[in-house]
Amino acid sequence: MNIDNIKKEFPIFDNKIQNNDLVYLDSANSSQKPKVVVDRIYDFYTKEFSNVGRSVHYLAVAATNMYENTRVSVQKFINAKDKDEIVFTKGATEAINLVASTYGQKYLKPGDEVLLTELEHHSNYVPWHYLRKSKGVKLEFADINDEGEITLESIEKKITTKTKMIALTHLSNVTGAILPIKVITELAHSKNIPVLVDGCQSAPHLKLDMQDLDCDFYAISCHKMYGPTGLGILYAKKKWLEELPPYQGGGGMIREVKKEGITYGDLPNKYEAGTMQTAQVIAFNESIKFLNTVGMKNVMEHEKKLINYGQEVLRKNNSVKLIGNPKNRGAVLSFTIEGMHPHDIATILDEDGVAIRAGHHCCQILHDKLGLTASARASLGVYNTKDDFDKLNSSINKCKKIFELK
Amino acid sequence: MNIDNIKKEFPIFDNKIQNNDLVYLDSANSSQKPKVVVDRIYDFYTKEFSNVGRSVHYLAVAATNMYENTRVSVQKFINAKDKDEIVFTKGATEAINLVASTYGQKYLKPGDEVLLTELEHHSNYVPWHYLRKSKGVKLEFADINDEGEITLESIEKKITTKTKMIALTHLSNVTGAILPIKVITELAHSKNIPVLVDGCQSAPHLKLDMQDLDCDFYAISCHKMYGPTGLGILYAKKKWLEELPPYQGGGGMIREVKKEGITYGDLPNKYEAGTMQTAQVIAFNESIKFLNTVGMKNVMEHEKKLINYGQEVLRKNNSVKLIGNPKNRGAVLSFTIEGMHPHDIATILDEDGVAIRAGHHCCQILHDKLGLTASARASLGVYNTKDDFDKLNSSINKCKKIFELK
Amino acid sequence: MKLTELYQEIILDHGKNPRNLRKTENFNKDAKGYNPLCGDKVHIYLKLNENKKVEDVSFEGEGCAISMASASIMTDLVKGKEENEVKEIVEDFLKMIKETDQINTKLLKDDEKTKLMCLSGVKQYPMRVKCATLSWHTLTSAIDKSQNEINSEKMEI
Amino acid sequence: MKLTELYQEIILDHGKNPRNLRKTENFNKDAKGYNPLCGDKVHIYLKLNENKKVEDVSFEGEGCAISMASASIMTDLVKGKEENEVKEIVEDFLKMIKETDQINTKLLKDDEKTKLMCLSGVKQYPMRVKCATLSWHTLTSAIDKSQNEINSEKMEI
Ligand SMILES: Cc1ncc(COP(=O)(O)O)c(C=O)c1O
Ligand SMILES: Cc1ncc(COP(=O)(O)O)c(C=O)c1O
Repeated sequence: MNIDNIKKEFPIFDNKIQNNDLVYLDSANSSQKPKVVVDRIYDFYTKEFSNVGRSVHYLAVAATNMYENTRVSVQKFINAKDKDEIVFTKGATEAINLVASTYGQKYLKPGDEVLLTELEHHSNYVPWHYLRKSKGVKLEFADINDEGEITLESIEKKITTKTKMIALTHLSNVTGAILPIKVITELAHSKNIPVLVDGCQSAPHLKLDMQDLDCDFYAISCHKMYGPTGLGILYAKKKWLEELPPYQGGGGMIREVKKEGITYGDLPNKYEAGTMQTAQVIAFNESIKFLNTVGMKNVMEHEKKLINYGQEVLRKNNSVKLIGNPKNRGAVLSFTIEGMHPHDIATILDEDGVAIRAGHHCCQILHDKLGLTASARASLGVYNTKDDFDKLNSSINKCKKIFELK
Repeated sequence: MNIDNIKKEFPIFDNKIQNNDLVYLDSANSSQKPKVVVDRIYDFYTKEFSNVGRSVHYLAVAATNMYENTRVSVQKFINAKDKDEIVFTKGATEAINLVASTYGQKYLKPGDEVLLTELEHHSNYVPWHYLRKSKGVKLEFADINDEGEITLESIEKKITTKTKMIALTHLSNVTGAILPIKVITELAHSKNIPVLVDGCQSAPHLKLDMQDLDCDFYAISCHKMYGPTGLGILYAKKKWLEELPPYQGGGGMIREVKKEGITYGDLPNKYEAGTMQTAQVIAFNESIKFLNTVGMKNVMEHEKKLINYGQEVLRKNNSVKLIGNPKNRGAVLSFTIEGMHPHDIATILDEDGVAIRAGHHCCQILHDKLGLTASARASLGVYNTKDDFDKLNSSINKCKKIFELK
Repeated sequence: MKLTELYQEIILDHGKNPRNLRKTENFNKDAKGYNPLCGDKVHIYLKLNENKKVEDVSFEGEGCAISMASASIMTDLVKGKEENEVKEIVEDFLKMIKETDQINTKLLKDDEKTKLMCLSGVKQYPMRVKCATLSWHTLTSAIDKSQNEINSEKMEI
Repeated sequence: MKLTELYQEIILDHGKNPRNLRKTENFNKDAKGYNPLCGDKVHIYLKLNENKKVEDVSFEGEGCAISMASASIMTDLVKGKEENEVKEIVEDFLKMIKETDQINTKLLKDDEKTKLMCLSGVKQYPMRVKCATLSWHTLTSAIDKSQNEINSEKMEI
């Protein structure tokens, strides 16, 4: 599979969207799906469907095996030590809620601190915010620097003897900054602080190695990773999954149930209550296979080239102001245009089939800090090309004409 | 669409399963999917995919509208008063966890009682069990009678001045008993007790009317209702959704976020944190349309006839002992065979393509009460026929031969 | 091209140079509106006199051209109107945007109606309808809210 | 037909009339095993003498023919063996079921091996493998567990 004409693996690009070719620059929001993934869902539902883990008939056994195969694929993809460290969730949001809720319940006391960063997505802030109310925990925010980065120093500065958790993004969905997770984890562990990483924006774009990063928790959204909607992954070191209390309660996560009490099931069942996203998990194996076939190294090279080109093009356009200038930038370019609100930009771009996102991208704290209420964001997937940035740029020029900017 | 040859709407029956026609009697576990639903998923992913609610480009707007259309369809299907009373969840299990967690947090104190029944699925027990630990709440269980039913009287007997919630199933997934929810709710409300109904087994089989039942909460699993996996519904009266605290925190459920605090979004966003199951919600509209086209009255008649036939056939088979004998029985027939463990039955049936479930069906308390560790269960969907029960019966006879029973 | 319908001269003008973008002194009613999707905010200040007539109305906020223009035009048009008249105009505007494409109220002059109709273009852009209606809904909240309700939007700290 | 491979005479016999289905008096090691899927339970009781030899072994529990037969045959075979020998037999059995289809250990006689091989049919029924292995895993737990660990399965009340 050659990455240069990989668009053809994604059926959505075969169709015109309102008479335009689709220039999809909204992958940080959610990625498009390759045909193999959609086909797998179709085949599973039409030829092989059964619930997993519960019945002993043929279809149920087959489905259960396929479901567990995905767990192993994910384990290998992120180089986790053990397949039981992979828990399927509704999304990254649920994964982070799971950790905040169970860790908070068991380990946090009034006055304890959780250290976040100013880059965090609401999904990596609101779950911790709950602990302020329920547990009297304090939240601290590491400051971004002028380039929109979080450095080891900015983290170090905010660590106190009360810090009981560091929760931070791997790749900012606004500034595109890639955070130095490995050294941050080293520092944190030297002070006995566990680290949760929001890997939503990194998992589809970077080669991941849990054992190298050594973080305690890692949250992933499958729909941003060429997978189905409604599925996420929590990676957690086994000792945590063993020590933490269960999260949601229901069928499948128990060992024995009596009127007086309950014993919980083994890992990873303990954290997979109720009927899970059978079809989505099974289809996600194809997303992983797809990424493996392309090769994460190729993905990274391809996207690096593109993002450099994109920066070049937009920097030449003197109305455009890029947000952040991180040395190590992932597949995200956010910008503003003086005299135009991002919503107006997005609407005008849309008329040309250029799909970007406008708003605060669930990062109000960051936008506050930057003195903005909103920004425009172009974000990449494997299917993007330089041509997409050229089209973005010419649509931006159209914006300027309509708004009579120079 | 004629219910008598509706099997052809379900592609799975076009294929042989291990050289046999599939006799699918495991719909209480999860139902098969009609072609319209699978096609909708396929088309959405290949032609229309975007995340909802976040971007303003064409695909995002269209997806958002389709997503909200499903909410309205569900509202009408269950005759809820307001579309904002429909919250999408990961499954019924999450729906019940959501209520137990938020209601428990806000309203329950040590010594308060939650009244369940002996029929409850683990998903309607474990979430309440958590409140024993966190809140010092007591759990009570209404007793089943000899027919495997829960009556108004058995509920009334266990209500005390401490009862602060009644949580019970609408249709037992083991005995098939249909509970008199409306009168139970009347009684409960006369004592100011809210009622949560586990509607997993009723929603695919009964005509539902929330305003008539008048319960406070109703949990549904879409995958048992000819819909995609990974999706459930919580119906809750608006006043509850307004009064209860939010559940998971993340993107999409907030109004304004600052470092110091957060305001939450309006209903139903408040309870839909993070990227939701976009494709699944959109496809579920087709499940509802499918059921509307068939007509719930026809579904009920069809299944009533079948279940009567099934009982007749199995009663004639003198090794088979049916579990429960409720006057008002839904689409479930559980049974045991003296001298054979249900697992062995299921394995032998499977050899003939007859898919049933063996085990405790996530109802250990009920099985304890019945003096069983496991049972065999045949459960129905719209696609079943009398012929399926004949095949079940002849496979049971094969079991008896292998196990040398008479 | 549809875009020119949306971004008409008058919208761009009001968008760039919004009228009444300030805070009324001695306001006696106010309300805040948010669009959680994009972060747009508006804060409406109303000064009603003893006859419930709008003596002054103003707004603070930040948003796209559509939302700024909408707030700007709205505040211009309701000044001098009585509370009930304001409500009628709001209702008529919301109906126009969502359904009818027509301004029917007798409370506005023809040139005022024309101004409002400039906003009708958003109907083609469903995600942008909220931009156009935010300030109008907020005006309604300001009028309807009793003093204690206004505090109900307090942050959860 | 594969079913006859699974439900052989000997399995049905041990399934219906399990040997050692009782509770050893004065047992000094025990462990409980569950199959959460089906609710099957087994409780293994071991009495090791001072030389770590199995003086008696028994089980209580309920389950399908496969699991009862497996526990029955197992308890028969490990009686009189030393702790280390028991472990070797368990390992060999689990390997046979999951991979090799062969019993290699020299600790068993040929007719004993034949008995064990009767259980190899479950390999074709992946969901049933747990039924066959439950009592074996539980036996290992019983041997390995120190006295305090045994209590770790306490219910959360
Ligand atoms: C009666 C009942 N309640 C709750 C559930 C849980 O539903 P789900 O597993 O889809 O969350 C089920 C099905 O498993 C059920 O049958
Ligand atoms: C950085 C980041 N964190 C968390 C999330 C939340 O992921 P999800 O909405 O899939 O749960 C997102 C995406 O919305 C994100 O970009």
